[in-house]
Amino acid sequence: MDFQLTDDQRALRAGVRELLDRRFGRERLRAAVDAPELDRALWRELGEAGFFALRLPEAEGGVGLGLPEAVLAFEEAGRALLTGPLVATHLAAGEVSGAATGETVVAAVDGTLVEWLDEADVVRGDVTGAVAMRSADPLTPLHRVPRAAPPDPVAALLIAAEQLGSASRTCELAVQHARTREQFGQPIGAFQAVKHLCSEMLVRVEVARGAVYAAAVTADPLDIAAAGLLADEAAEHGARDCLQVHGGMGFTWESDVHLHLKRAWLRARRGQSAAEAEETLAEELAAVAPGPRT
Amino acid sequence: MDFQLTDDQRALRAGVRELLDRRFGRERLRAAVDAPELDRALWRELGEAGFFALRLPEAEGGVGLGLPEAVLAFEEAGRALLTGPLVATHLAAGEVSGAATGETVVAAVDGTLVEWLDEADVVRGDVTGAVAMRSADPLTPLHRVPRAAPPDPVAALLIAAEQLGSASRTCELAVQHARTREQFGQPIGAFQAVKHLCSEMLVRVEVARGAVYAAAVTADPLDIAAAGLLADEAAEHGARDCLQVHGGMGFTWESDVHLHLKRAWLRARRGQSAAEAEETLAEELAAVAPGPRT
Amino acid sequence: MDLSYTPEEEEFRARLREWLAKVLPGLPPKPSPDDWPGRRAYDLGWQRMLYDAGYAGLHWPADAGGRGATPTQHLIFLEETEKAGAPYVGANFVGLLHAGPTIAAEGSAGQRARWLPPVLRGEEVWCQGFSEPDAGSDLAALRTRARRDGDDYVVNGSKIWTSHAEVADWCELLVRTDAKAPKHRGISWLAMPMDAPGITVRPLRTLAGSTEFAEMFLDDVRVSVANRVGEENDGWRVTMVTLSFERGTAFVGEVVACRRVLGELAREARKNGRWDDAVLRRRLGRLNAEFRALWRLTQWNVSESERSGGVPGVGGSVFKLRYSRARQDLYDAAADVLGPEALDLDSRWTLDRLSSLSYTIAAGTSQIQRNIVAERILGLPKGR
Amino acid sequence: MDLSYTPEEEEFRARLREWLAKVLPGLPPKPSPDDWPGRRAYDLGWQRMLYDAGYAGLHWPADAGGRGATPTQHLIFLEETEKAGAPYVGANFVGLLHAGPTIAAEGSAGQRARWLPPVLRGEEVWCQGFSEPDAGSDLAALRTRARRDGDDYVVNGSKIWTSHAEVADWCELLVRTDAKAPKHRGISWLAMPMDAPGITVRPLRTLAGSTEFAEMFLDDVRVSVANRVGEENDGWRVTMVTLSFERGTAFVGEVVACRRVLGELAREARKNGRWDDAVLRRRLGRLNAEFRALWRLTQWNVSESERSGGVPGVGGSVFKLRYSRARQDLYDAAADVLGPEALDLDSRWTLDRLSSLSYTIAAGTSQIQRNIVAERILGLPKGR
Repeated sequence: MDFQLTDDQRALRAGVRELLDRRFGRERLRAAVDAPELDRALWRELGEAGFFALRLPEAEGGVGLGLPEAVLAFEEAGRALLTGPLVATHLAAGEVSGAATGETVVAAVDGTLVEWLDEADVVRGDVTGAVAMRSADPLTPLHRVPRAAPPDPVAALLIAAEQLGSASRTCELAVQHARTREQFGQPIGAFQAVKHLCSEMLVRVEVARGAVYAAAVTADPLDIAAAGLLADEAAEHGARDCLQVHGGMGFTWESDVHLHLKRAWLRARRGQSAAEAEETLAEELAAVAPGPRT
Repeated sequence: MDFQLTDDQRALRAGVRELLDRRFGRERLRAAVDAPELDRALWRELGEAGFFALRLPEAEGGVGLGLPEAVLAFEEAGRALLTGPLVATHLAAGEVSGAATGETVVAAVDGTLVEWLDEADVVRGDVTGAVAMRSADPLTPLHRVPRAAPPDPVAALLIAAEQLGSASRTCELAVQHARTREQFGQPIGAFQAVKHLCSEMLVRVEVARGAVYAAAVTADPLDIAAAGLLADEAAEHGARDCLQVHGGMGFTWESDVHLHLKRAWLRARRGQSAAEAEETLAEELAAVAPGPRT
Repeated sequence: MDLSYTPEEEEFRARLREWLAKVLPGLPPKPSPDDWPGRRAYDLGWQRMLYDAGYAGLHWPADAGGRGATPTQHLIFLEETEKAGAPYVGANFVGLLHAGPTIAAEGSAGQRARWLPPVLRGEEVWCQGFSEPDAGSDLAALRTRARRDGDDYVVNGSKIWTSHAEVADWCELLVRTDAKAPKHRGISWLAMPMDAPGITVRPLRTLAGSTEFAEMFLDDVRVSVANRVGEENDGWRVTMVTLSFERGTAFVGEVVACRRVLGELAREARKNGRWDDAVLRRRLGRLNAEFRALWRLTQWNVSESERSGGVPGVGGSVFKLRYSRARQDLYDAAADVLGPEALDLDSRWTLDRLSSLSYTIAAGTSQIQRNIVAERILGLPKGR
Repeated sequence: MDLSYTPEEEEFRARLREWLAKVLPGLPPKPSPDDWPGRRAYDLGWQRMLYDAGYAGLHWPADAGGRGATPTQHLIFLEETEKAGAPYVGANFVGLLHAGPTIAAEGSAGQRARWLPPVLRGEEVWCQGFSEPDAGSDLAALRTRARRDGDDYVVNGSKIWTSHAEVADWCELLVRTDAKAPKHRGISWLAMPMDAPGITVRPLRTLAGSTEFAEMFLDDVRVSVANRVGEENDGWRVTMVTLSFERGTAFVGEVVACRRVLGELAREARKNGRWDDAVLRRRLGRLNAEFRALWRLTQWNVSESERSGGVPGVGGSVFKLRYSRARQDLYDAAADVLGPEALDLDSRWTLDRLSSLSYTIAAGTSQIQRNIVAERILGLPKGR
């Protein structure tokens, strides 16, 4: 057992982070908030970097890696608030022509939601009767469709990875703010109330990380269900606490905190619902035969 | 509207507190922990003080007061951790001979539980098949019965009043400890972590107080359901937080904190269940006709 | 403990209801949220109607032009106007609830005569210049400074979270007049005319996308010394007098509104099928208990304040701590009732959910409120 | 990221399972909780069996007589012994997990030879004399003092929360040897023989009604200077070395046990009908997610510690914060599954619920753990 990142995995993570820092840094992010268009040059660059073809076999022109690597890449995407139908295009690699390389933008029905419907080249799923919404997440155009698509476990896992990345980022943002913002003559991070908020944020991140990474290794639907619950909790609660630590400054449109919160809310409505995940996990408990488990 | 205690109500509360301080102070309480017997002399004294006959009309030899006064008396009982089948005997006043005066000790079936069955002179409800339990509350002997009795709203309210008294007391105990216990060179109550635990305890107490007192005035089953939920929360959560503030010292048998916690757990299993209360309160919401409420 | 209203209170309620039923249908259409001049006119118009009907400054003392109503009458007023769907206090908020009461309590006869009647009659709008970018929770750390120059103060600095700044006539402004004094002792309270040269107002967009607030930049703004209320450097105390005017009635309308929303949520859940989810249904049931209790706590606090002659306790912190969380819980539950629709800004409750996020931050964060409860009510020691 | 075990690890597991299956049926009956001599004999007997089978001191370094096993092997050992229902470490806890590793790291050759083998062979029991009534969270504020007198220290003071004091041979004792030094710099670490005159042990009853712990009163107890491990006044560092021996394995057996309990709860709920309560059922489902994640976090921490050669991080605080709450949530859920039966001390889980209350307090309260996480992991500043 070696439940830690390999050197290759660390390098992959660093590479994705570097790419996103360079191509989707804060300035680009804020520009996207003002004009949420899909950046096709970036999309092709993601394609070239293997973001979409990551799990496609090398024989088919892919990178030939697995779910753990995909989870690390999507964690970085969540951290950077990267926009676009990332999960749908990633899942379409090898199935939809041009998806793997980022030439084709693929959207998909996820529950009763479709992200980036108008901007996509290909849409998977039944979008008959799709209605545009004024999206609460300013970075993600949304439509609703009347007929729900069943949740896909791999999609759920990649969404959980994005939630993990966002949770990890809001923890960092809260800590940065707490170390620099002074009130009552000292950094607010010196106050236990703020300290303890930040500590609990980290605890939720680390617990979710264990669950998400393990689900990536096992690809077990129960592990994925658990990962989804814990990553949603870490992302939603983390963004709320990050807002609380930022106080009034976090309540402004110029702060990035609300972008994390709104995306976290959106992601929590994608994939499997919390109710379904909890019921699945409960069912397993009752089904296990008595006696020592192996 | 004058939703405050009247002078008479204040005097009543002070009187009950004085009686309990004198007759069921800390020494007596700890003696009762070691030997949980029903103190019949005290029972008669409670009877003489009108504890049981409080709501009985003066024409029938009672005090002629109402539910608000009963709630204040039971709040004091909860505060002092007074032992015995108080609610059952109070409810039996005027119906069971000697109950009003404290000559007769009356127990009753409450859900599937009976407190003080062996010690009671009269038992109300069907106790066929009663089985003794080793009670988690060292101050309350318990039996279980196979046939559940339906919850009585007045009993539920008086239990909520006891929970309120206990919650209020654990808040006081936590604050007392936090003001005197020193660690790291200062009273632990100077640390925000402890301060904020105590503040939230008080908030739960005051919210529960509003609900319990209002239910005493209106006797509305929905108000009583709400009072039960909030008083249970205040008592259980309060005792837990009180324990946390006390640290290791609260974990000893000699501390009174666990007595409040165990009794709070016991009371929460009496009367209406949280699930029933929540369903009742939900039902009301959906039933109300649209439009402005009056 | 009496929850019934006296015949006088019932009569007050009945007359108010009757009046509301008569005048509300005739109100002009509500202006759009971005139409600041329209909002000003609408809110002042409503205030004028209240004035004409004898409801203006209900809770103000009679010698300030108010009606000297009891806290209970004020509670009834807020409850009934909310239930009837009357306009909110809106642009009149600062004038009626902060600046006005301050001037009534601390101003000279001339100041009272100049500033109070226009507030009551719906003729002038006030805004508040307290918070600064670097003085949030630590309000007394404010740095906007006022230098004495003859009969004027010359003010430089910036303020934030100012509502209605675009359309206000006056700003109740806290400035530092003694930089060397301990931070609470070098502050003065000024009434700044909003048409003075040197004031720049910039809308501040919140996370909900709205521009309810503004930033205000002050560059050599001249304010007459005659516009100072209270002594120089005594502004902190003067301000605290204002804040302590709170008589338990701050959230009456909101609690009434939350209870209405909760019922709407339940009926919506019945309609869209989410009522079958026992977890959600019981959560709504618990919220019913929560808001019933908050309503009772409001009545409790109002009665307490009535007994003490309107002098409030610190019970407001207790209430705000619980209410701010309950409001957020309510709108989180609303999102679960709506489901994916909760991601639609055009859906009911979505914007309210976003704005609910400010409740644990604005007007004293929950962390600050817990300190207040711990130190001022429970008597726990201050940290070193 | 690899969750599969190496062939060597699998072989280690298989051999262990085989051995456990062979020896566990032949164990003597468990002594009652009050039978301290019986518990001592039982626990030492089990330790002797481990020793004979080559499992004693699995995680100790080889030069201290241990097996030098990897953290992963230790994880497997703890997992398998728990699953097989093997005896707990019991009376051997302090010897194997605190005093022993301290002596192995900091003791002289003579001290290692004297004290380590009897621990591994199950011949001597150690207890811990760290906490004091007035030094709880602030352990370094301890006041038990040791005065040098020739070749002895003369010790006076009192200790609390000492397990197995009644049947221990030795106590790892922290004493103050320099009252004038800053509190962390005047402490020494002594091995005190429990048969020394002047030691009074008094059982300490917990809220669960049990007497797992004791108070210890020390009245002119003479401890040879030769029994001091490390330099005089260097005891705080010596002790911290012990505490840092944690390699992520502290709660392995408990997490395995919690997952078993959770399954039992679900099946019990199915049986008694409470499974039909969706709120309770989904709560159990969420606890399943919780304990799955805690198991993964354990594997993560163990792998991290394996990579770093057994040097632990502060991740233990993160784990303990979440685990202690999860354990309390688990037993709260158990009480709701049991219903009124949860008030019966003879019911399953009732005593475990009571003892779960200590988890957010003992070995560093959750408040202290949050400080550690904030300051040592997140780098937030210390308060003034």
